[in-house]
Amino acid sequence: MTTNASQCSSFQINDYRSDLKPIWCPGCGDYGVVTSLYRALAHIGRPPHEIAFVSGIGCSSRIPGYTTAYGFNSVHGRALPIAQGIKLANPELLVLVAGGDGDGFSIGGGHLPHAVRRNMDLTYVVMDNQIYGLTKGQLSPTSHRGVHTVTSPEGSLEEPVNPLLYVLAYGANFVAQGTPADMPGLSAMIEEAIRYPGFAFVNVQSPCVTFGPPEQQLRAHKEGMKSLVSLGHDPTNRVQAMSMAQAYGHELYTGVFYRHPDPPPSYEKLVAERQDHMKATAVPRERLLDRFVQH
Amino acid sequence: MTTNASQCSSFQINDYRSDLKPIWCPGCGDYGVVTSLYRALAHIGRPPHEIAFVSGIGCSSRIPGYTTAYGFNSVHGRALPIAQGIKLANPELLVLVAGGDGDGFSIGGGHLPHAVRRNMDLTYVVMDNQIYGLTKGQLSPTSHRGVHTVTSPEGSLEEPVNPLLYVLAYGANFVAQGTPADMPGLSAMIEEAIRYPGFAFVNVQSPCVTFGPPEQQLRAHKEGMKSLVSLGHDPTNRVQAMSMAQAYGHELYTGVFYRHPDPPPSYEKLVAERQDHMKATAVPRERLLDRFVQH
Amino acid sequence: MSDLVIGMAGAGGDGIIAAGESLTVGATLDGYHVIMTKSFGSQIRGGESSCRVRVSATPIFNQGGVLDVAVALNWSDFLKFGAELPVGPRTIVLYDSESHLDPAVLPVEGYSEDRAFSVPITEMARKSGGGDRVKNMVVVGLLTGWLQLAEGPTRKGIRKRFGAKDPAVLAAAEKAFDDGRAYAAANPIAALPGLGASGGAAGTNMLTDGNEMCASAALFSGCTFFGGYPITPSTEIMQFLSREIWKYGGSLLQAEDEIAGIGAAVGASFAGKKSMTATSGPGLSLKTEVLGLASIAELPLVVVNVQRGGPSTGMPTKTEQADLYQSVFSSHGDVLRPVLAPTSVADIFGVTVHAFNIAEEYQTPVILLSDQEIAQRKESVEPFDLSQFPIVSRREPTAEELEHYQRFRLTESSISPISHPGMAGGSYQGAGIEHNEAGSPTASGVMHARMNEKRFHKFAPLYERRDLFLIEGDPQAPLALVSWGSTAGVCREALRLAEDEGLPVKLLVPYLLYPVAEKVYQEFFRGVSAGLLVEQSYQGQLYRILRMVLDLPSGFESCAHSGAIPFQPSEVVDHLRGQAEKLGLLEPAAAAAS
Amino acid sequence: MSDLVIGMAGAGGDGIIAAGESLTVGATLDGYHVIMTKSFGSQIRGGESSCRVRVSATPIFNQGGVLDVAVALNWSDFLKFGAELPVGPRTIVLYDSESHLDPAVLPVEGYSEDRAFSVPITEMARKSGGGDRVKNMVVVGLLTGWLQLAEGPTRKGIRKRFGAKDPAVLAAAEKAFDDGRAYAAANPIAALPGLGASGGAAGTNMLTDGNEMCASAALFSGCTFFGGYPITPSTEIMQFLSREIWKYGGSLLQAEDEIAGIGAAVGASFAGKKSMTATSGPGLSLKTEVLGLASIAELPLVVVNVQRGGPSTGMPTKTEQADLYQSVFSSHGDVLRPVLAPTSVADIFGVTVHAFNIAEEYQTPVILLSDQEIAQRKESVEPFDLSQFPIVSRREPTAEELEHYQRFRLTESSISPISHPGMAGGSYQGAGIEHNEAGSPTASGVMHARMNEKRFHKFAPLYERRDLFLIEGDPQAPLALVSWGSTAGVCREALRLAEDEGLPVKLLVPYLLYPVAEKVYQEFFRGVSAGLLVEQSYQGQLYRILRMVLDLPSGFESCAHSGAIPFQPSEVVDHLRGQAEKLGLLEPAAAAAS
Ligand SMILES: Cc1ncc(C[n+]2csc(CCOP(=O)(O)OP(=O)(O)O)c2C)c(N)n1
Ligand SMILES: Cc1ncc(C[n+]2csc(CCOP(=O)(O)OP(=O)(O)O)c2C)c(N)n1
Ligand code: SF4
Ligand code: SF4
Ligand SMILES: [Mg+2]
Ligand SMILES: [Mg+2]
Repeated sequence: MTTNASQCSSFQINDYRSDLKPIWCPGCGDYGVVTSLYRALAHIGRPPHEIAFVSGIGCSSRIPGYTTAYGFNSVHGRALPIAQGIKLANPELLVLVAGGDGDGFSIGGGHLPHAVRRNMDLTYVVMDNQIYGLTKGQLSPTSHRGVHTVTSPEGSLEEPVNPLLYVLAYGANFVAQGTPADMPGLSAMIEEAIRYPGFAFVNVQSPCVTFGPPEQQLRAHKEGMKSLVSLGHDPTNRVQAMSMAQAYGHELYTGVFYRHPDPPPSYEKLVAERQDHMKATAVPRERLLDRFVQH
Repeated sequence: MTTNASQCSSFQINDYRSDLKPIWCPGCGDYGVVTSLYRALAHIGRPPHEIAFVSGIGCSSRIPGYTTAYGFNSVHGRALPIAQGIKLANPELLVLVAGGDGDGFSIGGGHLPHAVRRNMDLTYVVMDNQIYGLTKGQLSPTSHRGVHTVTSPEGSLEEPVNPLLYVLAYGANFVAQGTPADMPGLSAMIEEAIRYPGFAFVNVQSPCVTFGPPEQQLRAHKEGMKSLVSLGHDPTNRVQAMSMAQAYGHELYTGVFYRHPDPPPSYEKLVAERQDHMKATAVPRERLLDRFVQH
Repeated sequence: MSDLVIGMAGAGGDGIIAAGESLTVGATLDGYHVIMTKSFGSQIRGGESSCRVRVSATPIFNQGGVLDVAVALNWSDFLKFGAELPVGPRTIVLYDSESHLDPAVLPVEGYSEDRAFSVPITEMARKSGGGDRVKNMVVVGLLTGWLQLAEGPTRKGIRKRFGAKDPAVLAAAEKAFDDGRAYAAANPIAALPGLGASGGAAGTNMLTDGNEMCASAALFSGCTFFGGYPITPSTEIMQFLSREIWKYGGSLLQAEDEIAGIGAAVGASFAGKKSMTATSGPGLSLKTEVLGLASIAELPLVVVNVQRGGPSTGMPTKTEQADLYQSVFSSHGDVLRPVLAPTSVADIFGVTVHAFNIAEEYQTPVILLSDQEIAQRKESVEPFDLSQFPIVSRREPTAEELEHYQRFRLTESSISPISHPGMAGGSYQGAGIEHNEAGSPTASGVMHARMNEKRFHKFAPLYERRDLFLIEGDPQAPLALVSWGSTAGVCREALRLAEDEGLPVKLLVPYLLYPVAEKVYQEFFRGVSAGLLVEQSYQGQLYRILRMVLDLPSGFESCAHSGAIPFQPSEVVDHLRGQAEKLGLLEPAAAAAS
Repeated sequence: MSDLVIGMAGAGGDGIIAAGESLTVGATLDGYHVIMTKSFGSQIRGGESSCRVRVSATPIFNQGGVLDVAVALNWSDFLKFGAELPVGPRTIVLYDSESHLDPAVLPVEGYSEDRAFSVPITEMARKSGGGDRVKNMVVVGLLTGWLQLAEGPTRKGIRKRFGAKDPAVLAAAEKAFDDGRAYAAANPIAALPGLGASGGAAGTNMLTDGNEMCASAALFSGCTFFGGYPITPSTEIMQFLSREIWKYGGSLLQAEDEIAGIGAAVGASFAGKKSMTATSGPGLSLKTEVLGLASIAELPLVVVNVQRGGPSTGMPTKTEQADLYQSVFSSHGDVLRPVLAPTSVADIFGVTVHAFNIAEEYQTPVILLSDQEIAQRKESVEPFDLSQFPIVSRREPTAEELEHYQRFRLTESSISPISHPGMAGGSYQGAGIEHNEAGSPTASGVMHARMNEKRFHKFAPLYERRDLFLIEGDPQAPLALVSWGSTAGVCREALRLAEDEGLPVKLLVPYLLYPVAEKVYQEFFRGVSAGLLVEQSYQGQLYRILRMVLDLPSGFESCAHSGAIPFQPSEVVDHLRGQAEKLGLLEPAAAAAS
C-alpha cells in the first residue's frame, strides 16, 4: 500500500487540496502555509490516504481539513502526543503535525521537549502569529513583552517564548523558519522537513491580519526577512544555530537553522528492531496465561 | 510582619526542622538537600511562617513537610503554577518550590518555561535522581538512553532531558547545580539562589539509593564532580553556560552555570508598580456597576 | 404590541451587529427591556452575521422565539442561520430591494406574502452619501420608525457608537438613519403598530452581558486573584478583570494552560486571597485534578464554567446545559463540590457573590455554571441595591486557636479555622494526600473515613438555604416546572403564559444545583402530580441528579434536548397542557381562571 | 478447619512479605485456594510491612476478615497495621519470644490469652545459621507445620525464590524452614487443627495479581498499543506490557504525563490499532478532556482505572470504589461511556476482553474500573478455557462503502464503518468539533442533536447484555444484594453465609456498571422487598446511579463506607438479617431452610 517518496511524483497540488472552504480571514498567512504544503506534498508524491495530519485547536489547526489527507483536528495542545501514537501504530504513514503558537508553545508546550527527544519521523509545522487568533486576540506565548492585547490591556509583563531556541535546546535535528512572504522558500523548507528522517520542526511566521501585531504582517516580512544562507550561517553547527536563534522576535531569519548532517535512527526504527528481535519469543495467544501456572 | 533578609540571622537550623520523620530510605540524597536547606534558611533568617514551600508528588516532594514553613505538597507536576499564585497573592512571602525530576521535567515540564520567563522571585530546587523513586523505579525523563528500568526492561530508546540547558534556553537568570556529596557547596548555592531576586533554579543530583543508577550515587559524585569555578567557567556568559550545560549526564559540574549580573525586575515588582499606578482609578465597590448604566 | 423580536442577517461588512447594538442601546436608554443575541457564520472574520433583538415594555427573561420582524440584507446569508432566525406566518419580513425578488417568491419557509416588504435599503444608503457601509443605519432608521421608538435615544446610541470616529462617518450614519425613519413614516405598515411606551424610566437601566456582570461581582466580592486561560465563551471575564483587577490591589495571570490557571488560583487561595478562575467545558475537564486538590486541601475557590455545546470542542459559540454532570461529579474519590447557576445577566451578579461567599464559608471550590446565552447576550438590567449582598470571608483562627493550631481540626460544624502563610503560629502542610487533623499524611482507613465525613458534613447548612431558590406561581398548583440556567428564563415566561390560559402551574428555579437541597424540593413537590424539568441537554442531567436523592412525583418528567436551539415558552406550555389534560386538570383550572 | 486467614507483620528487613509469598506459592502448588494481600508503612523502603494470606480448600472471593492466625515478629510494627490485621478472641496469636512478653499482657486488643503463644523465632533463626535474615523462613516452617500443609510444595516455593541466589542463602533458608516445622511438630497447638486436604489438583493453578492478568488479557484481545504514565496501583500493567507487547508487534510509550499517554493511545486507535491506557484516579482526572475527544471522534479505546483512596492524591496504596462517578460522568457535554468492573483476579481477564470488544464494537472509550485490592493481591486462579472469549474488531468499511464514504454516516444501528489512515478512499477528518456525517465541522443545532442521538443510540444492544452480570442465589428471594468490584467478592461469601443461616437472599454483580441495563435490574428486583447495595465509597456511588434510572424496591438500601477497610461478609449478613427481621421474613425463611 505504501509508495516510497520519489523525486518524480505522479501527484498534483490538487490531489492534496480538499473541497472545504477555509474559515480563515482573507489575507491570513495560513493560506500561504497550506499552499506551500500542497506543493511540498505534490513533490514528494505520497498518496493522500497514506498521510495522517494531526492538529490541535486554533485558526491554524484547521489546516488538516483543507487537505485530502486523513486529518485529526484534535483538542487544544495535544497534537504531538496523538501524532506519536499514530506513528508508533503505523510507522509506514507520513505523519504531519501542525498548529498555532498557543497550541504548540503554551498549552502544548509540555509535550514538545519529549516529542523532540524521542525523535520519531514527524514533521511539525507551527503557524506562529504571536497571537491567539481563533479566540480573538489574546496574548500568546510568543507575543512581545509590553504588547497590548485584550488580555494584556496594560501591556504584557513577560518575556516571550523563543521556539527556535527551545527546540534546538531540546535536541531537534532539523529546525527551520519560514514565512509566506517567501512562498518558494517556505514550500521547499516544508518539503525538506518532511523528507528529513526524524523529528523536523518548521516555525512559520504566519501573519494574523485580523488580530496580529503590525510588525508581524507580510509587508514587514518582505522588507525585513534575511535568509540564513545569505548570512553565511552554518546549519550543521548547533551552538551557532542557538546563537542565531537568539534573534527570534527581533530579526526574521529564514531557512534552516540546524540540520543534523548524519540523522540518528528514528524511534520507530528502534522499535521495529526490537519487535523483530523479540517476536520469536512470543507465547501464542491461547497460551498467554501459562506463565502464571505454579508447578 | 515581614523581616528582611539579613546577614546576621537570629534563627537556627532547628527553627526550620519539623518533627515529622522523613519517609525517605536510609541514605537517600534528599536528606542532604533538606539539611542544606535548613542551613541556608537559618543564614537568611526569615521566620518560618513567612515562608511558603510548595512541591508536587514524589519522594523528593515530601520535603516541605520536614520544614516548619507553610508547606503545600500539592499534586504531581503542579508546584510551579501554585507557587506563582502564592507569590502574586502575597509578594512579601519567601516562596520555595521543590520536587523530583519526574515532577518537574516530565508531567510538570510544560509549566517550567513559563515560570522562568515570567521571572517571579521564586527558588526552584529539583532533586534529580534520574528515576521515579516514589513509584518504585520507572524511567524518568533524565534517565540515560539505554537504561533498564521496570518500564524500560529492554532499555530506554530516548535521549534524556537536559534540565540545565533547557532552563538556560528559557532565559533563567540564576542556574546552578549541586550534590549532597558537597554539602557546604550545596547549602551555599541554595542560599544564593534564595537571595537572588527573580526566578532561580538549582538542580541537585540527589541520589536514589534504592532505585537509582549506580553512577548516580554519592561515592561516584565525590569522585567525579568538578566545580565550575575550578574549570574557570564565567557565570555571566549565557552562551558559555549553555555550552557547559551540554555536558549534563556525562560530567557532574557543580556550582553556578549562569547568574545574570544585573537582575531585571521581577514580575511581582512590575505588578506592584501597575497596582500603585492604577489604584487611583478604582471605582468604589458599591458603584462598580455604574459603568453599565446607559445615559 | 408591547413585546417584539427583531432578527436581522447580512454579509460580513454589512454591520448588522452594529445595527442591532444601536437599536439595543436606544431601546435601553428609552427604558425598554431589551435582550440581544448575536450569531456568526464559521468564518473567523468577514463571514455572515446575524442578531436578534427583543424589545419589550414588560420584563422579559429570554431571547424570544419566532421573529416578529425579520430583516434580510441578503437572503443567502439570512438562510444560513436557519432555526436561529425562525420566520412564521405572522412575521413581518423586510428585505433589501437589491434582491429584485417578488414578495411572493421569497426563499424562506412559512412566511405570509402580505407581510413581506421589499425595501430599497441599499439604494437609500447610497443616496445618503455613506455608501453600502451605512445600510445598517438605514435599517435602524426604518425599524425605529416603524416601531415608533423615540428618535432621541437611538440617535444618542448612534452618536455614542460613531462619535469617536471621523465626523464624516457619523454624519453619513445619521443621514442614513434619518432617511430610514422618513421612509418608514412615508410607508406605514399596518401590521406593525409600534411598540407602545416603554413604561420604564429612561436613562437609568444598565446594559451589559453575563460575563462582565460576573466579573464585576467577583470584584465586588473582594476577589483579588484570577488565574485562567482564554476559551470561548468565557474569555470576556478574564478580559474584564485584566482591565480592572489591578486597581483593587489584585492581580491576574494568563496562564500557559487551564491546569496552571487553576493551580495559580489555588495557590493564591492558599496564600489567603479570594481567588477565581473561569473557563468553558474543555478547560473544566482539564482542571479536574486540581479541583480535587482544592476539595481535600479545603481551599476556597470560585470556578466559573461558561457552558457551550459539547462534548469535546463541540460547538464553542452555542449554548448548552450539558456540563452539569461534569461540574458535580468530576474528580476522582468522594467529593462534594457546590454548583450554582445564574439564569440571566441580572441575577448572575448575586449568584456570583453567593458563590464567593459559599467558597469562603465552607472552604471549598464552588462551580458557577453559567452558559453561553447568559454570558454573551446583552441584556438591559434595572439598577439594584448592592448592599443587599453581604460579603463573607473565611474563618481565620483566633490568637487562642493558634496556640495549638491544627488546620483540619474536627469541630462540631466540621469547619476548621484556616490560616495562611504569613500568619505566625498557623504553619501547616496543605496536601492532596489524605491527612490527619494536623495536616500530616496518613494511610489510616479510620482517619480517612473521619475526614471524608468532615468534608461532607461541613455543608449541612447549605441544604437549608431557601434563598438560593426562586419560586413563582400558585403554591398549591398540581403542575410543576423546574428549570435552571438560561432555560429558566424560558420557563418564567412559560409560567406566565400557562397562568394566562388557566393552567395550575408553579415554578422552581434552583440557583443552588448541588448539593440537592432535598427539603426545598420536597416542600415544592408537595401536592404536585405532574410537571417538567426543562433543560438543554440530551440526557436531562438535572432531572437525573434529582432522582438520585428524591422520589419525584410520578408524572414529573424530563423535558430536555440538545443545546444550540433554545426552548420556547409556548413549547413548554404545550407540554404542560398535555399533562394537565391527561390528569383531567384542564376543566376546573380553566373554570377557575374564567 | 478448611479456611484460614493468616496475618503477619514485621520490621523492614524481616522479610515478612517473602514469608507470605512462600506460603502462598506452596499452598497454590498444593491445590488450595489462596489470596494474599500486602501492606506497608509509609517509609519508601525499610519500614514495617505486613501481609495477609488466606488459604482455603473451597473457593474464596475476598481476603477474609478477623485473623485466624496472627504472627507478630515484633509488636510495635504489628500494631501499626491496626484494622488491617484484626485480632479477635478466636485468633491464634504467635509472637517472637524476643519480646519477652507474657501471653497475658500482649499489647493488642481483644485476643484470648489461652490462644497466644510465645515462639522462639529469632532464636531458631540464629541457631539455623542464617541469622535474623531467615526469621521469615522459620515462620513459614512453623505455619506449614501447624497447618499441616504438605512440605513439598512450600519447599519448592522456597527453592524457586532463593534458588537463583547464593547456595548458602538457600541452604540457610531451608534449614530455618525445617527447624520451624520441627518446632511445630514438637509443640502442637490444639486450637489449630490443620487445614485439611486442598481437594484441588496440585500443580495446575495459576497464581498472579489483577494487574498482570489484565495486561495479559489486553494482549489476548489483540491490543498492540499502550500509552501511559506510572501511577500506583496501576503501574504493573504498564510494566508487564513493557516486557511483552513488542513480541506481538506492538509498542508502548511511557509518556510525559497522563494526557500524553491517553493522547498517544487515541492516536494509535485513529491509526486502526487496538489501544489502551491505564492509570489511577489522579491520572483519570487528567485524561478527562481526551476521553471526551475519543467519545465524539468515536474511537475505540480501553482505559483501565485502578482505584485507590481519594480524593486527590488521597491514599495511593489503599483500595476504594469512589471513582465511579468520575468514570461515568466526567468530561463535559453529553457523553455515554461504558464502564466495566472486574471483581477478582480470576474474572478481570474476561472483563478486560469484554472491554476491548465493546470498545471496538461501539467505537468508544471504555473504562475498566479495577481497584487496588484486585490489582495487587495475589490470587490462585483455576485454569480456564481462553477460547470461550471471542475477539471483536471494529467494523471497517467494505469496498462498496468506501465509494461514497462518510465516516459518521447515520446508519440504522448508529454504528458507522470506520476507516483508518492507509486505507484508500477512507480519508476523513477526525475532530473534537461537532461534525456532520462526512466529519466536517458544523454549528448546526439540528445536526448536533442528530449526532448526540447517534452517539447514544449506538449503545442500545449493550443494555441487553445479560452475560455482563453475575446472578447467584434463589431467584425468588425477597432479599437482594448488589455489589461490584472487589466488594462483590465479599458479597459472594456473604450470600453463602446468609443462605447457610436460612436468609432468603440473592445476589447481582454487574460487570457492566454503566450504562445501567435497566431490564436486568428490573427482572432481578421483581419480588424483592429489601436488600443492600454494598460498595466501598462514602457516597455509595453505584446506589445513587441506579436511582437515576430505576425505581428501587423501597427497602433496598445503600450500604457503603469509605475505602481502605474492606467490608466483611459477616457485616453484610448482619445487615441483611436486620432487614429480614423488620420484614418478618425470618421465621418462614428459616423454616424453609430447615
Ligand atoms: C482546552 C482548551 N482551552 C482553550 C481553548 C480555546 N482556544 C481555542 S484556540 C486557542 C488559541 C489559539 O491560538 P493559537 O494556538 O496561536 O492558534 P491561532 O488561532 O492563532 O492560529 C484557544 C485558547 C480550547 N479550545 N480548548
Ligand atoms: C497525576 C499523577 N500521576 C502520577 C502519579 C504517580 N507518581 C507519584 S510520584 C511520581 C514520580 C516520582 O518521580 P520524581 O518526580 O522524580 O520524584 P522522586 O520520587 O524520584 O523523588 C509518579 C509518577 C501521581 N501521584 N499523580
Ligand atoms: S483571526 Fe488571524 S489567524 Fe485567524 S484566520 Fe483570521 S487572520 Fe488568520
Ligand atoms: S526511593 Fe529513592 S528517592 Fe525515594 S526515598 Fe528511597 S532513596 Fe530516596
Ligand atoms: Mg496564534
Ligand atoms: Mg526522581
